[in-house]
Amino acid sequence: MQLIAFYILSTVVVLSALFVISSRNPVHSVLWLILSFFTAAGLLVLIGAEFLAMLLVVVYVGAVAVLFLFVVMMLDVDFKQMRKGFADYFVVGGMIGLALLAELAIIATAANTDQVRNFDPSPGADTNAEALSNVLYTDYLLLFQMAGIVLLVAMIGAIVLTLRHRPDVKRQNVGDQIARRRENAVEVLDVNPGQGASIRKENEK
Amino acid sequence: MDILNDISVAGPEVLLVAVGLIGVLIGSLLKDAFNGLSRLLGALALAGAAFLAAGQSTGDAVSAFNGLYKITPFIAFAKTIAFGVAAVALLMAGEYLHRENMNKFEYTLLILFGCVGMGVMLSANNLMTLYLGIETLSLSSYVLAAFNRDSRRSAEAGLKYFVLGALASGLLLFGCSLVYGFTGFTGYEDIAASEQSLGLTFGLVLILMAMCFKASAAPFHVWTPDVYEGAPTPVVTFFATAPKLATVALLANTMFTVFGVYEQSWIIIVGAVSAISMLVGAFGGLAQNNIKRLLAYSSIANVGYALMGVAAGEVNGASAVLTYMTIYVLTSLGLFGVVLAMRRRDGQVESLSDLNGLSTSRPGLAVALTVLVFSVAGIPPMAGFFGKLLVFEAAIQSELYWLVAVGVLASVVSLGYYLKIIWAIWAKTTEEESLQPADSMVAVSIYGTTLLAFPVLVIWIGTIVTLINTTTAAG
Amino acid sequence: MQDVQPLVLDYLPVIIFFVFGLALCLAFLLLSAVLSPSNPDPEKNSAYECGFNPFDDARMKFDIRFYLVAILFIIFDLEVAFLFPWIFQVDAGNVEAFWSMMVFLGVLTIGFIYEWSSGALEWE
Amino acid sequence: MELFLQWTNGNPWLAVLLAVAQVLAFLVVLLLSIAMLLWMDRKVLAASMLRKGPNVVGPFGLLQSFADFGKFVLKEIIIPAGANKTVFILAPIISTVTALMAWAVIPVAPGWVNADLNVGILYLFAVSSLGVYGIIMAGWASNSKYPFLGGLRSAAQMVSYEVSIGFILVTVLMLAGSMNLTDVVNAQSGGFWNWNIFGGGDLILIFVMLPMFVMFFVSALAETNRAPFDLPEAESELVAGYQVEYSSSPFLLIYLAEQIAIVLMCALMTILFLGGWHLPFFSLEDLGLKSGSLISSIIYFGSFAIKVVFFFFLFAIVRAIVPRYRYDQLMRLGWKIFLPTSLVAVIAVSAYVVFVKNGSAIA
Repeated sequence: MQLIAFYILSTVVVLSALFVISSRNPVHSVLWLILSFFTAAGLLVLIGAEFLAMLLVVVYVGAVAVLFLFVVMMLDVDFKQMRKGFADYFVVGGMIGLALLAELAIIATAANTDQVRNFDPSPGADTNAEALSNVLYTDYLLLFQMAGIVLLVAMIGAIVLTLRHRPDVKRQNVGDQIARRRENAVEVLDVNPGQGASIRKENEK
Repeated sequence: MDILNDISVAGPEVLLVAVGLIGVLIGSLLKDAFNGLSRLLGALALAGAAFLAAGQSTGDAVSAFNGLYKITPFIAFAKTIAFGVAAVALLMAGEYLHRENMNKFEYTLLILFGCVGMGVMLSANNLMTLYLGIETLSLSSYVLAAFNRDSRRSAEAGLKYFVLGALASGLLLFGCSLVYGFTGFTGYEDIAASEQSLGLTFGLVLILMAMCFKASAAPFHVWTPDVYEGAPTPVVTFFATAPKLATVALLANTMFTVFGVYEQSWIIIVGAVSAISMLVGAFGGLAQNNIKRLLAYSSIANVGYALMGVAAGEVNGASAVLTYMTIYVLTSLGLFGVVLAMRRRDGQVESLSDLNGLSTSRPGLAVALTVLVFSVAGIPPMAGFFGKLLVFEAAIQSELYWLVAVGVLASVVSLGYYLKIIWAIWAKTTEEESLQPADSMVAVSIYGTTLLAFPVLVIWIGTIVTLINTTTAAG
Repeated sequence: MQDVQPLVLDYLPVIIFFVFGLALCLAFLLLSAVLSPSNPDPEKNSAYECGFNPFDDARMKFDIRFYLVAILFIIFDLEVAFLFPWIFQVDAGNVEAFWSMMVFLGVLTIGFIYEWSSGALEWE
Repeated sequence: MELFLQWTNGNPWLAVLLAVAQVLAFLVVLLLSIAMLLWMDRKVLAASMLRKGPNVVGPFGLLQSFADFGKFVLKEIIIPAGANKTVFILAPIISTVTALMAWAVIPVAPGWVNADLNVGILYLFAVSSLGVYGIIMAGWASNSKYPFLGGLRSAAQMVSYEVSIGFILVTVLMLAGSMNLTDVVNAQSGGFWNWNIFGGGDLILIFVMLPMFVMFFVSALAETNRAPFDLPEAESELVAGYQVEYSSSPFLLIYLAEQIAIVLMCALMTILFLGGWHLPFFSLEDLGLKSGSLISSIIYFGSFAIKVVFFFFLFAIVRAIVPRYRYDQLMRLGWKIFLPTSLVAVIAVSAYVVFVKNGSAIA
């Protein structure tokens, strides 16, 4: 049963990955990509790494692919134009792809399947997540903190590259709004009938 | 305490991270007022890190963080040079950034965090550490390449670098996963101790490919000329020096320590990459008129020479690679200083013809450039010649005669474009106004590196060689 | 079925949910397709606009701020992803893991302060 | 599933059949309750406006939702000429399927849960983050200005509040020490003082958890695009946002998905903060009822349902009384107030659990 599930899922992964590169509409490509992420998560569940499976969905499907979708939907890229050069590169790209595929095939035949079968998704703990948490924050402290640095660099980079201030926009300043008192907003004047009121300039400051 | 020991072992990186974080905080508070100051702070931090690394380069190999991190004299020396050079490159950027409206403290921060990544990847003792280090460096580099976001060329450079860099990272991960899958380990010692298998070899090749990409060795060099041309010149100054040395040292170190046992599988590949790089760099540069593109090809060729030392193996090549790269990045610093100094009243220029008549308009710069070009071309008695001599010697010791032949051929061919520069400086005249005087920091580094490259300081090379020999022998 | 790990078996209801959800949607759509009339005309099928045809394609270039929000979201989402397994260590009272996370959060809080002061969090 | 396997003496096919039947029963109850809750929503809104609300179809108008259903299904499906047909139809399907799938892990009474995952919360977090797809895809596929703008807004909005939802989830999980929803509920057993909203047994934490609950409630409103955060469909500016071009059953599906997601959020708040199925003052086991017996399960389920309905009532009343936010205010609330506050809460709760509850030394 599990083997059948594996073959179904991996077929879907491979097929949807193929559709990612072959579909004409980039939005469809992203949708296929999402499908392949999903099935990859299914594969992770099959080997018992459910925590990783969920993270894959949370991070890749829930966040990264949303950004992808944003970009391909909102950017006005002329994809027909982009595809024109495709044929030129196809030969070289295809050859590299074939070479990688051949390598994979060779490796797959050389793989030691016994080692793979004895794989334990959650060594020393009940669940995958606990096994991960037992080592991530202490034994792999360096990697964990480096991940933090990478995220920080990503933040700085994103802001440096994309943030532009528009000078012509009125912004709301909540502090000012709350600090505003009746005295500096309203002035009560005694107006004599028939004379009207004139605004005194010195009060305008 | 365990953790204190770890922190002291990783002292240079910890210092950089700490200063980087403080820099982010100060930058958030002071905003634009911090822009100029940040570079000073950054350079001080880098100098401090270089100092700390230098202190480690005479000691024994130590590992920290549960064996994820390891420092050997070889690595400590590479770090010293890389951090030191990065500090100079950072200081050189100042006036340029100011003029081109890119004066932001984020520049310093990205360089600092990039250097953290550089340090971590160099001292990685585990494939995961390696990957995170490389990613930190790359991520900062992508942003730096596109730092001038109002310029189409800069944005294009950033994008190209990013897309191809992501591909290389993918290859690296693929390679790492193969190695992990077939050995069951990610730690270097464990991998080195496990038995060789086909999957491991393929993983090794993929990792090697990714590193060649990061070091811009041919045939993975295609991004280099475009990025060098498009990215802001101070950024290229950084790219061409510190990370260049770091990646070549990383490649050498990974091959020597992790895969040293399987030398037979990679020597021929590294040799081939070295030969192709030298040829591509030599022939590709001939047609270039843009000085930055020309230097890009020159750097490809130079990585090729350095890889010759890697192909020679640890025993013969280790110190040669480091010496060669040290001399090369110092010379590069000067060369890019000249590019930074190529400025007319209406802005930077970077065409070869803009050097015409330099000998009459700015004789000091002309002499300096000549010395630097001779050095990078490997003409005796400049420093670059001795570097080349060392790697050739190492290759001969390892009986890689064909590689040496290719190296000599490439050297001769590349003389073509180096001489083109010399010809433009000394023999041609121009109607255009002369170049503006170089900024103070740039001038200092140009003349400083010129002095280093000049044979007056032949003793200097002697010292360096002995220093590297002793340190690598200790490792 | 015997060779299936119990953990994987836990996910079977999820699949059943998926199948039923899909079936429900298709049933609704099919029901309408069969039962409802279909007489399209150009006016009915045109995009909703204020009485005239749209001048150009509705999909336009958009404010880069939306991308920035998406990127910042990814970063914080990853931060949360690191927090999830951490709860086990908190529950077990692992001090080392606690401080380790505090440093991590500290780094990202500094990033957050930077974001705030650079105005990336302001919508204008 | 293991239980089913036991019942059927290990016959896998029968066990699967039982699982299918269970899911089916669950879905029928869920959809019927949603129909009723919809009616309630409209009644509450009507009452707040001094109207009568639906009162024609069935007794008290109870069958109004079914009448609406019939009407939707009988309408013509209009697909705009410029639309991308596949994505246009796919969008409502994705919305509905993902909204329904999230329910797979919700425990409604002791042992009454379809999929008792170890990482239940993470599953919910993952699946609920998919809700954004239906909306972006609907907005984009329509190829019309208003849906496009609405979809864009909605995506940025949902994404902004998801971060603080994540942090708040972590605070709750730390109190339970598990990511399994049943464990989270059982950690709150005993009485209302053990509910997470009151600090989960440590009364001092009420100062953290009560604000967290309020923030979760507000974030849930934003996440489900409900008033006062219904900017994506703000009719005064965007007509109806991403759903402008939808009609007939595709529209029905979008609407249904929204309601399912809202009720899901109510159930989630019940589980995370209000002790799930637990009764406020005592447990049925104390009264001598055998745990796991049908009668106790039904009572627990009733308790769960009452809490859910209470939250749904809050959702409805908020719609009636709170004016709509402006977009920049909404983003500021999410990024500048909720995010830092929930981050501080995570640190506070974790420090409490590590140093006070566990009594670990500082270093």
